[in-house]
Amino acid sequence: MNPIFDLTWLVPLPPAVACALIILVTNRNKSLSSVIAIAGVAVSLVIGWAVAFSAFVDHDLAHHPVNATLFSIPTGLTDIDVGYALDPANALMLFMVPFLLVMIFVYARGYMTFPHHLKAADFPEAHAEGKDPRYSRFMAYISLFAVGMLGLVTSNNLITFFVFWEIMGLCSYLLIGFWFEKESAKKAAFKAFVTTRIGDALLFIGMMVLYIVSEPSSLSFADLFSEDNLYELGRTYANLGFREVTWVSIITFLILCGTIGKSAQFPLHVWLPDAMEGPTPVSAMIHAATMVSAGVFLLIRMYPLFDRALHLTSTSTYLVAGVGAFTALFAATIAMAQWDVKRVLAYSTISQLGYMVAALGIGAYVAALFHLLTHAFFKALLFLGSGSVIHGMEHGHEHAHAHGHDSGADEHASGLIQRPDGSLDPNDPQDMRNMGGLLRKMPVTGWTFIIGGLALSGFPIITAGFWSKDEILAVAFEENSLVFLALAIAAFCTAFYTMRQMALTFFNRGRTEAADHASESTRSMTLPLILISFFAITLGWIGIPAAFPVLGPIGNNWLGHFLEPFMEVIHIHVLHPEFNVVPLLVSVAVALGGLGLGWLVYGKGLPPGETDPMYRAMGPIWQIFHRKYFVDELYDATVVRLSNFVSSFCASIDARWIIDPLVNLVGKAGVWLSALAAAADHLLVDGLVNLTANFMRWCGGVLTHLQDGKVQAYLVIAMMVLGIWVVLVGMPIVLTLV
Amino acid sequence: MAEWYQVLMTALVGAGVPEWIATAVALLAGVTAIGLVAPLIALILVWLLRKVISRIQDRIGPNRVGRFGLLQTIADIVKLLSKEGINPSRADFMAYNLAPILSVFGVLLLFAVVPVTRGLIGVDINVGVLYIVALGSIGIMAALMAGWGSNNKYALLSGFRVVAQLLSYEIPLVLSMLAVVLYAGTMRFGELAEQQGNFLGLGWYVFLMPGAALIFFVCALAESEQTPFDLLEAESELIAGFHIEYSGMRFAMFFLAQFLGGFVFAWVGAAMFLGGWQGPGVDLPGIGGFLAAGYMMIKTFAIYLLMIWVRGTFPRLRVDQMMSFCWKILVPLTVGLISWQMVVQVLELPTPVIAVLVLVGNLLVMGIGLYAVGRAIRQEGFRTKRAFTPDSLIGTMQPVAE
Amino acid sequence: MVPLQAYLTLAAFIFSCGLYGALARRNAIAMLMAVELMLNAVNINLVAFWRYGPNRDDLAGQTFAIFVIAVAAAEVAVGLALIIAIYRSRKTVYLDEIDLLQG
Amino acid sequence: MPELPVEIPIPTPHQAVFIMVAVATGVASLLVVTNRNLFYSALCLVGALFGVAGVYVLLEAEFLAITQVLVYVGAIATLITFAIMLTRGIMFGVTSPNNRYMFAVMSMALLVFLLVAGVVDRVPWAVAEDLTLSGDGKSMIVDLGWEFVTTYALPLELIGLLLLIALVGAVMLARDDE
Repeated sequence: MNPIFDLTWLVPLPPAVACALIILVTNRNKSLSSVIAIAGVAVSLVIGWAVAFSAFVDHDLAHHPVNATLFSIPTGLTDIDVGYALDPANALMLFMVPFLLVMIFVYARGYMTFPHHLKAADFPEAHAEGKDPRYSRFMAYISLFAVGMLGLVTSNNLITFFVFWEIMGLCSYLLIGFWFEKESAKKAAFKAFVTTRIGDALLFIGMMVLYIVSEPSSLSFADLFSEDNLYELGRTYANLGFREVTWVSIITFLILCGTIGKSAQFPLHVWLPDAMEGPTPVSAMIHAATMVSAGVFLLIRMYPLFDRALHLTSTSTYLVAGVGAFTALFAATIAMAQWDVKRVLAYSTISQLGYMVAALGIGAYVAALFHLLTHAFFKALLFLGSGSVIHGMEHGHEHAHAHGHDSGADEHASGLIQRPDGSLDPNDPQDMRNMGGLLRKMPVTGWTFIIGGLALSGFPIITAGFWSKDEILAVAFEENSLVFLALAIAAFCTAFYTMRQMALTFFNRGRTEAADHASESTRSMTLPLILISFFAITLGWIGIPAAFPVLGPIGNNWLGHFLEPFMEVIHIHVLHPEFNVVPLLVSVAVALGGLGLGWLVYGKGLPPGETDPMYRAMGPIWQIFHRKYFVDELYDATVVRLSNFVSSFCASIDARWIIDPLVNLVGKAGVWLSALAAAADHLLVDGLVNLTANFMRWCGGVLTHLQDGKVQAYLVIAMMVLGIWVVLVGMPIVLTLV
Repeated sequence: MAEWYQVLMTALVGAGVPEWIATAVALLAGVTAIGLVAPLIALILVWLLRKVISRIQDRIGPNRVGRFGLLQTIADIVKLLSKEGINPSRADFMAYNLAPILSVFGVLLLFAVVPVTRGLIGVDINVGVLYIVALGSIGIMAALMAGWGSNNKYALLSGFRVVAQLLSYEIPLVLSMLAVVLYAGTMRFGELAEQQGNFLGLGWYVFLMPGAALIFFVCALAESEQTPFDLLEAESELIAGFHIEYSGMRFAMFFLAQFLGGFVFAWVGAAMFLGGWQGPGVDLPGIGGFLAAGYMMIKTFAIYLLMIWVRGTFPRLRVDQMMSFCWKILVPLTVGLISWQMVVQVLELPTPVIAVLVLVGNLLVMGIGLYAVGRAIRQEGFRTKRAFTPDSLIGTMQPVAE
Repeated sequence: MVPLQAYLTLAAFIFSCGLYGALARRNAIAMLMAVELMLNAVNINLVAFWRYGPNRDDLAGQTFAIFVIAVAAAEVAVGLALIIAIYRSRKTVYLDEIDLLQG
Repeated sequence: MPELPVEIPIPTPHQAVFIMVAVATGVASLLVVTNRNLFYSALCLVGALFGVAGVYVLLEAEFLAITQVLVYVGAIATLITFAIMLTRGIMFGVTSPNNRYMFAVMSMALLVFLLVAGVVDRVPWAVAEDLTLSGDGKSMIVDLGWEFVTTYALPLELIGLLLLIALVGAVMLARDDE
């Protein structure tokens, strides 16, 4: 085995050190803090890539994946071996995650300027520095976030996996609510936390069930995925009352719930769009590199179970495929009707995650992982690009107001413009209706964003997104035509809304002053964009199907060859989809068609004041899309209101009706009894005590004359006593000697 | 017992004298010899000191009484003895008068154990080295009594200083001597000298233990109250020290005690570190014994001359410097040295290796000690302060430009 | 040869002197000195018994004497420090005036 | 020579020396506790300690004698003298140097002496026949050293610790707080 693999456990360590260092030592120095945070992930990157590339060239790794124990936590019956694992799957993650983290960290260093919702007077120092007042804290949080993701990737058992999973949950809460002065951010953080908690709780139950029913009881991946254990899990049944179900189905369902929560699948997808309230680097982290990928990665990690379930009963994997495909389509339609530049991307993320989940549901393990990788890159690129756009817009806004358009600070509150296709805040730097023509103002951001957008929409041949999406579609075409159909439509929608976004943002002419005065972002923000865009194009070439005309033999499907031996080792059924020209053509068609339609509709731009052309065409359907199928409203009306009612009912029981009065009664009785006891104490006990004390004092007064404090008097007395003893006892003894 | 005693006893008993009378006579002879020789030595020492110091200070020194002023000391003694012995009023009679006697007594007792040649030692007791140290405390008592008995504040202060200084420096002194004792495995001066006889009588311990020898020398200076440790008679601070009130004969006795004290430490140093009477040719029949005695005296006087040299060149330490030098430099160094040597000797290595290791330890101690002293000097900043730099000197000599 | 009894009697005499001094002298330093005398008396006994005892190769007597000397040194150091401290605070070293413990 | 009723033995030199040393020591120790002047008491103590050292020499324990001089005269007596000087402000006074138990204690001490002397005189001590020492003094010192590092190693360490603690404690106690 390659000794470099032993370094795997070191990968999550540097950000942890950086986090501790920032919190404990350097939190006063913002610049130094960011340098430390970047250095932390950079070290992780170096180690991680060293490990990852060693793994890529090591043909033996697939057959003998690394599974090493660092230390053991003794539990009642078994030991939990905490350690690290390295196999082709997480080697790929180790290639992707640290790189994107470094890019995002570098980006964040430039991005975290003094935010607009704060008053300069409240934080004069931070304002003078031009940085966020909690800059260092942000760096510490994202470092901890990096720890969570890297640790999760390198975990060799489910329990540490879950620990790091929860660390990420915590960090997402802290980071989404990072600008907690904003009411919306506070709420979004709360919403994200609570929503993901539902999934996590179910996942935890799944873990417990898994621990109980697997033989031996363990949460180590190596133990869980042994042939015997998988066989047992598929063979034993649990009685659910109405029917008997194999354990593997129950467990996979519960694990899927965890993924649904974390990867924002329907119906727990509601937190993700709101999570846009966090700073953009956080959005990039959550959507691209870390948190939502973690959900998919959970599925990938636990895939042997799903595979087993797929070949036994198919119920839960149909569920997986169904959830994925539905979410993909569902979110893609919503994304078509959003105005917020980041919100479009958020729904796009949900949609793409749906792709991955659906892929896993139909058994396309390699394709899912492939899409996970490529998506991470181009989605990170898009998010960082959109952040750059927002930054440019904000800058332009300030610039516009600084030159002649200064109508006072209260212009911020100048009110929303009500429009049939959604209300518009003319100062909102994130609303696409306020943008336009930014390509000329921000060329680097623009071109990299377009590269990312084309990758997302699956522009044929040259982009990474095309290859991964095509592979999913190819499998789906063979396995399940319904899923294929849904995914194809979703792909069309994806291409459409991507073109809509690019057109509205970058082409034509600016629709506001801010857009006209926007300027390119700083080097530390554009540099990551350029670096990531390289991968957004090239990464697809690792997975070109071998049968693809012309290109296939060149690329030779490196990814497939890399992963397939490993899949056999962990007992996953390997699919070899026949090369079929139909899905390929469909894929090309929907991508080009969506882009084309989008260009037709939005290519001429959106004149100020004019409503969305699609709204004009579709009317209420568009409105449903725009309002996200009213899911939030539904939840408000049911879950939230119900829990509010239950809470207030319980509060009343507690405070007004039963418990408080009872407590008060007991309290009053206690006070009365105490008064009684005090009286007895005072009269009876004190009297006795004083009597004793007085007696003792009198005795002491008598005896004090014996003790005059003079040392020689004591000595004389001692000598005399000794003398008496000698005369009475000692002398007779001595005399016997004589 | 030393050989001379046996020789004398044999002779006396052979002549028919009863044994106990012979014993008494022999002992008395030894005592008398020491009691007479020591003051005579002191005469030479005083002359030597004055002459050498004068030379160091670019003077001629005593040159009137006798040839080269050789009789100057005798003249001084006569003067001192003929002076009035003053008893200060309200002085403590007993302490005042006992102190000078005790101080001479304490020094003379030391002469009993130092060797002249093989077989010519007052008493070669088996704890000779310890004896030297123990009897040093009589000097302390004497100084304390003098300081107290004089009923004089300066004298008392000086007495306190004596105690502090002598008690403090006794520790590194003992430990440096212990280094030799550890290596030699004996405290008998006779044996110590015998053991340094290898290499043609040049196997001196000073070559093996330069560090211990250096520390011993420094402590000997302190113990015999010589420059740079002559704080107890620092004229600028204490007028004259604990013997401020003494005059005439009693003063002479203190004087004597001090000179002999220095000399006896030189002697002990010569015996312990410079090989005693050992030297080339001491085993020759006939002249060997004389040669040995000559070597012994030459070495002793060499060390004493070194002391005089130090006396003539070194400035006096401040009292806090004196104490911190002892406790912060000498004591840790000697403790380290002793520990090192103990470890080395316990290891049961071959003898040459032990010797080399001991030498290494000593050199280390020397290095550290000298470095520490140098640093202390730099910190204290009592380097020679020039009133002007050479540059300014040149400047004054330049012709003024017209 | 001097008989053993002579040493023991001498020791007894010194011990009695020490006893008297320790109990009768008012000055704390004097008392300390008397205690030293008593310790020395004991030491004489220890060494005498060693010298006259049947087994002189067993050096327990001398060893104990040395221990006693060491303990005496410690005792004097602490005792005198105490006396100085008391003198500094109460301006007296007379034992019958040092009676803070008097009830 | 007519027979005397009581035979007065002629002392040997050794005995003569012992008598001298013993008388000197006894007188000195008596003076220690009777002298009114504390400083003289201390001087007498030095004398008495020297006497005890002499007794050790007579008992052929030279090492012990030298140790006695080194520790007692060199250190303890000096310390006591120091303490006397430091507290000299109240040394001379009209008050008696002895407390009110003086006579009782005196008689008690006398009694103790007589009692012990009587017992010493009467007890048939098991004195060895042959009183010569085997080996020379050096071997005895070596043996003593061995005893200290073998049989009495623990007590030796404890004594060292005790001395250290005593030193530190003494410094702490006697230090001027200003």
